Amino acid sequence: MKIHEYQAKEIFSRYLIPVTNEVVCYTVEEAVAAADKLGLPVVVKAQVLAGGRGKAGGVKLARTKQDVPEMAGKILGMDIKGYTVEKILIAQGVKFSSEFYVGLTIDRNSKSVIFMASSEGGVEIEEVAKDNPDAIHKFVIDPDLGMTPFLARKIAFALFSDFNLVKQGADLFQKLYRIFMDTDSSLVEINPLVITEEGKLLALDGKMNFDDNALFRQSAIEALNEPTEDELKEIDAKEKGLTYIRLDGSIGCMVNGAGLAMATLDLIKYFGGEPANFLDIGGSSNPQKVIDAMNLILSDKNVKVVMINIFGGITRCDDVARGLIIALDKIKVEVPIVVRLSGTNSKEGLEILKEANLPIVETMSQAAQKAIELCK
Amino acid sequence: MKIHEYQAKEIFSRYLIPVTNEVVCYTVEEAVAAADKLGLPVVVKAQVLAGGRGKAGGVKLARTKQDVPEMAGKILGMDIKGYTVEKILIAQGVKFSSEFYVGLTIDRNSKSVIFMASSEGGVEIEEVAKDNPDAIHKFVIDPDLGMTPFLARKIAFALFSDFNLVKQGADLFQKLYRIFMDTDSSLVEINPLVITEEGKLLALDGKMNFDDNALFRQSAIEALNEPTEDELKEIDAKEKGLTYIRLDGSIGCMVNGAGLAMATLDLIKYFGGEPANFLDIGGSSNPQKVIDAMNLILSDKNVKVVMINIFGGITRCDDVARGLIIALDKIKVEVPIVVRLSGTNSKEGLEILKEANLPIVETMSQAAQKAIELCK
Amino acid sequence: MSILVNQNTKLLVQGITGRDGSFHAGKMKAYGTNVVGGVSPGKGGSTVDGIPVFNTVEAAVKATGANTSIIFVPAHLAADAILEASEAGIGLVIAISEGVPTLDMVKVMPYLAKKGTKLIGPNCPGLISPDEALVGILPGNIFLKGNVGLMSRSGTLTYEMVYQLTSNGIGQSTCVGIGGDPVAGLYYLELLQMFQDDPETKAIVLIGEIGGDAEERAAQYIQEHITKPVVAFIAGQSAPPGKRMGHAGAIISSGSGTAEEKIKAFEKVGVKVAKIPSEIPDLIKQVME
Amino acid sequence: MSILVNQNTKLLVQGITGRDGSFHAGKMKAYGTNVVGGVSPGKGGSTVDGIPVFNTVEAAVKATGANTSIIFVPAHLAADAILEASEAGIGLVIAISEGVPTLDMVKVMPYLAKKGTKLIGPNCPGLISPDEALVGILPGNIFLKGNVGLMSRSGTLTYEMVYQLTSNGIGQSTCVGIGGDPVAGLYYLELLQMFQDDPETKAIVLIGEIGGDAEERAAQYIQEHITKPVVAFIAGQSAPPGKRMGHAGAIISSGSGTAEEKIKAFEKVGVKVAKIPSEIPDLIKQVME
Repeated sequence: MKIHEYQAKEIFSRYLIPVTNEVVCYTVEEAVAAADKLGLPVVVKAQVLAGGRGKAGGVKLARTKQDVPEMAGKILGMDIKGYTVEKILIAQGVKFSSEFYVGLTIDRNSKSVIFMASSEGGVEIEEVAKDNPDAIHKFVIDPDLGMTPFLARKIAFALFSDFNLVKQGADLFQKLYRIFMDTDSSLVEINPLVITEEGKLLALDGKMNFDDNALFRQSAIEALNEPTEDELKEIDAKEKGLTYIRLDGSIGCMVNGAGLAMATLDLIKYFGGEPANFLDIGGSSNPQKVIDAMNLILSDKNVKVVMINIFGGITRCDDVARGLIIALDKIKVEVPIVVRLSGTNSKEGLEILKEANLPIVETMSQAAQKAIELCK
Repeated sequence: MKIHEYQAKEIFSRYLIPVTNEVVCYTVEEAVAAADKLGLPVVVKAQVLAGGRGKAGGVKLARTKQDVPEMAGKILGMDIKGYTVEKILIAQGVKFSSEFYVGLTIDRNSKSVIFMASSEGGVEIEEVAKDNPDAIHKFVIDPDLGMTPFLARKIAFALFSDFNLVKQGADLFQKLYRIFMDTDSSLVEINPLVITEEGKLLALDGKMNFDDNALFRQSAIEALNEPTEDELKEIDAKEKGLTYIRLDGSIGCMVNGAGLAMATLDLIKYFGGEPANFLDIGGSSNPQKVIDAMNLILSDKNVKVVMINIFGGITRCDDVARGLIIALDKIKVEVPIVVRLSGTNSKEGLEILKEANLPIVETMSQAAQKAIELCK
Repeated sequence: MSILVNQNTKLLVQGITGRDGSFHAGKMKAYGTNVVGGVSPGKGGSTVDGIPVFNTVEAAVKATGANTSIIFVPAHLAADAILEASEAGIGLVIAISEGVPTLDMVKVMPYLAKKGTKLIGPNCPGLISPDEALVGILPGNIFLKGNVGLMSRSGTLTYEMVYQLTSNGIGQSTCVGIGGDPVAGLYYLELLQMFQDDPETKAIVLIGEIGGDAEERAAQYIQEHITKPVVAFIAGQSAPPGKRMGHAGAIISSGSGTAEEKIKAFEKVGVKVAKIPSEIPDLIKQVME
Repeated sequence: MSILVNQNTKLLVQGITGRDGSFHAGKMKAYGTNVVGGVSPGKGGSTVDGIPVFNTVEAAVKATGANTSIIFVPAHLAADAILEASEAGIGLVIAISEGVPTLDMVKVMPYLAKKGTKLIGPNCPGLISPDEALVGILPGNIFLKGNVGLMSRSGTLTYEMVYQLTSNGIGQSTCVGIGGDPVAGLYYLELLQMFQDDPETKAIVLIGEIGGDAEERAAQYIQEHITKPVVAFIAGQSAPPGKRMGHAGAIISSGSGTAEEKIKAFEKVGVKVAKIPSEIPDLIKQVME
């Protein structure tokens, strides 16, 4: 789960990390009022849950009184990577000398939280990682110790030479780690972290992502969620035990297991087709799931054929078959269906499907090819 | 640092551990009113910072209306191990089936927090430890894991057979550990923990001691401190960098280092004398300390002679000597003084003392014997 | 021989009274796995499918001598269940539970290292040494005893691969589903080494996914330490960037962790990579000659 | 030979710019200890008594190859300083700081175990191998090189004992002040074993205190593992029950941890116990014959 920059900075503030003075605005009028209050210059920043706002023209510096309504008007309603800008942040312009990057995330290799810091802040950190990997300092945090004062100091010494900044940094990094742990984050970033004219560290931007598996214990974070329509569909699916991601093709897919689902999409592409969705019906054998899954697939009007690829482990094939029969009975399915069923109770499952006169193939490859054929 | 039973139970309550309904009272009138409110029977309990209240007659069950003022009157003002009872607890009488002991403390051997549990609650746990050590279950808590749910359950299964009690117990034990860690405790005890008629666990009594070294970060706990006059003297001494404990003899002692101070007392006793105090002037070499120490010793009117035993490590002998000269200049010392000085800068120190015409001996044993002699 | 589980495995099922736990306890027992006990707090003294149930792992280990444990408890209790098994001296823990918070696993790992406990999962289908022991939710009937060691980040895709192998008469020494979570137990490197050291294993199949750099690291490890032939497959070749594909692991962001990069890394060190699952049997036959 | 510190010791002083740190850094250097550097955040680049100061232990280790560190920082920062030394690869840490919260030490211990770092203290005077290295606040002039290993929970009492030994011409291999805190690093058992294994040490002096059961455990350990002669002294024989005597350790409560019990435990296993400090030299002479 992602949240907006202003929400991340509100959390930072609660932990006493200094952030820019700023106001969230939904209209041009609000933006003008905010700029009046904060004083010029201000930065107008699109608040969308997508990266690369700057490149897309979603961040502008307003120097004059006229700039504010003009820029706010331009950015509000703008489309950035499929997200419509519905709110903007009016942030006080700050004079600063240097820009740093600091961030926390999970490191799969050390199986720990890792702190990343770079004096090359202000740009996409992925680009720094590619062009100049040595410019990113990485510190693995021992899970038993957490962010100790000495580690925080060590990081700060790696970034700053002025001891006054080192002290501020060490304090800030410890707070940032506490935020990460307290909120079950998967990513916490400040980019850029700047040194103001007064010699103070300040978070100019903020980013936080969260572990979806931990939201059950993070109700305050979950309350910040603003899913898009596509995401709402995905969330709705998730509540039904399904993982659904809409894609652009015409072959609807119903598969059990993420890996097999991915391999199914790969196979469809390999044989020249275009999948309409990723849909993992997961590891249980509830007939209702198949009905929900079929409804979900057919809600996409691009779907011209449905390919069902089930390999039974925890999911029993007979349950899938039974669910399918019930589903087809309840929903009017006007597109052809290709079914491939193997694994636990596959015999019983195939038996059931045969009775219902559904087209059955033996292998994944056959299923994909058949689906592509039926699509034409 | 110790706190009263009612204070410990207030902390328990804050962590949602069930405790008896009870009221702290300072007068008989308050006690009667409290009993009226709670309903009979009530238990009248002396609140003093000493163990063995029950044996001393400081805990009584009041069954009738008349019992309450009588017992409250008797207990208020009572002396228990040198402590005057200034407040009593009027606690609602509770019917219960079994009594358990649970407690947390520091285990020096495993260098961890240890959880102790016994189904032989209600009595002094030290006696259980002596008579039936197997009746006490001990669980070392991994500092990195803390009190995990599974460990709390394991402890609860060791005490209870009813799963409903196991669940209550596991929950309670986790809370108790959190209290221990959050407050820098050195001891947290519930004795007895009982099962009420309704099948609920309830803390009938509570005890908490705290790590003096951690009080600097436990202001809420420190605020509960109620030192006796002797302890105030000790605290005052501590603030001056001295550790002072008043004893009953007549030989005032000024020593640097706790071990050497103890050995000095031992030596005085060994040669037939009685020390008036334990006084460790600690590991620094500030002349003011010697003055403070001398004042402290002489504030005890039983002191007939002062024995100074300094072995210089971090404490420099010349500083001690200089402090002594200044002290003797400022304070009218009417009792004889025996001085023994060795270690860092002892030559310089002895030089200074010689000039001031102070009696000097060479060894600890000589000093002790000389002091005893001067005492007669 | 085989790796990790075999006829000496004495299995405990944590969460045995739950829906999945009881179902698969029965399935594993039916397969021939030595399921010696189950754990379910408050249900101690009862039985499930003839398997005795205990209140704590410690009691179960004491009574049964269990050396392996499989975990079916709900996700928010899984970390505690893993720790309980480790503390009780279980040497190998398989965590099936799906949806375990990542930071729970981060906190568990140092303790397992300290106790020397091996973990597989969470969010994994378990493992099987055909005809010896099935410890997981895999469909036993599709496996065939033989000489191919298999490891995979995906569940059903593993079955698909095994099905292809078995259909072609190629048996398996041990098949391990390592799960797709960001922080998990045994991974490619450890398993590659175990297969390398296992005399029964003649060739290795590695099934990867997009996301992370575990496959790239595996490729490097193979070059440095593995002399047995390895064949690979990477799922997610067609996945659009930035989309999360069910497994926490399977997410591509800004040009790292793509299938293309992983395939390149394997091919660079001489590991053959199947384009589609059905190519695996042929590749295995080639390398085993 | 000697134990723990010797001519190969390369010492770092954490908190070198403080009052005690700078004073004793100079004293240790004057004694001949190889003090290679100091640590004081924000003071990196300066020097104290000619000793270079660094901002972090890591930087200091990198520049100097330090293998031992002594800690003089204020009590509430001591645990972090110990961890910093351990993390930087220091093998032996001596914590002089007094008044460290007990739970800070509880949390530090598992990390030291994991990293294999030896700790002495906190709240201890340090240790000395006469004529080789002084790492602590002990007055170097009272020690004499020789064959008696000494360990003590007390500071000044140790000096007293050493003074008695030296005055009687009995030298020491290494003298270790282990400190009196409830949770501390190396204790009797580990040091007994080290002295047992040290060819230079011919006899051992153990100075104990009332409180806890460390002396009783030491007695048992001596019986089982130590063949060299041991002589003991217990301070606090006259202490009234329930009184705290300065050291957190020195408290007697309800009949356990008394001097009487400890003396009995030692005598039971054949360890001679001095009644008063001045008996120690004679006892040592007896056992060394």
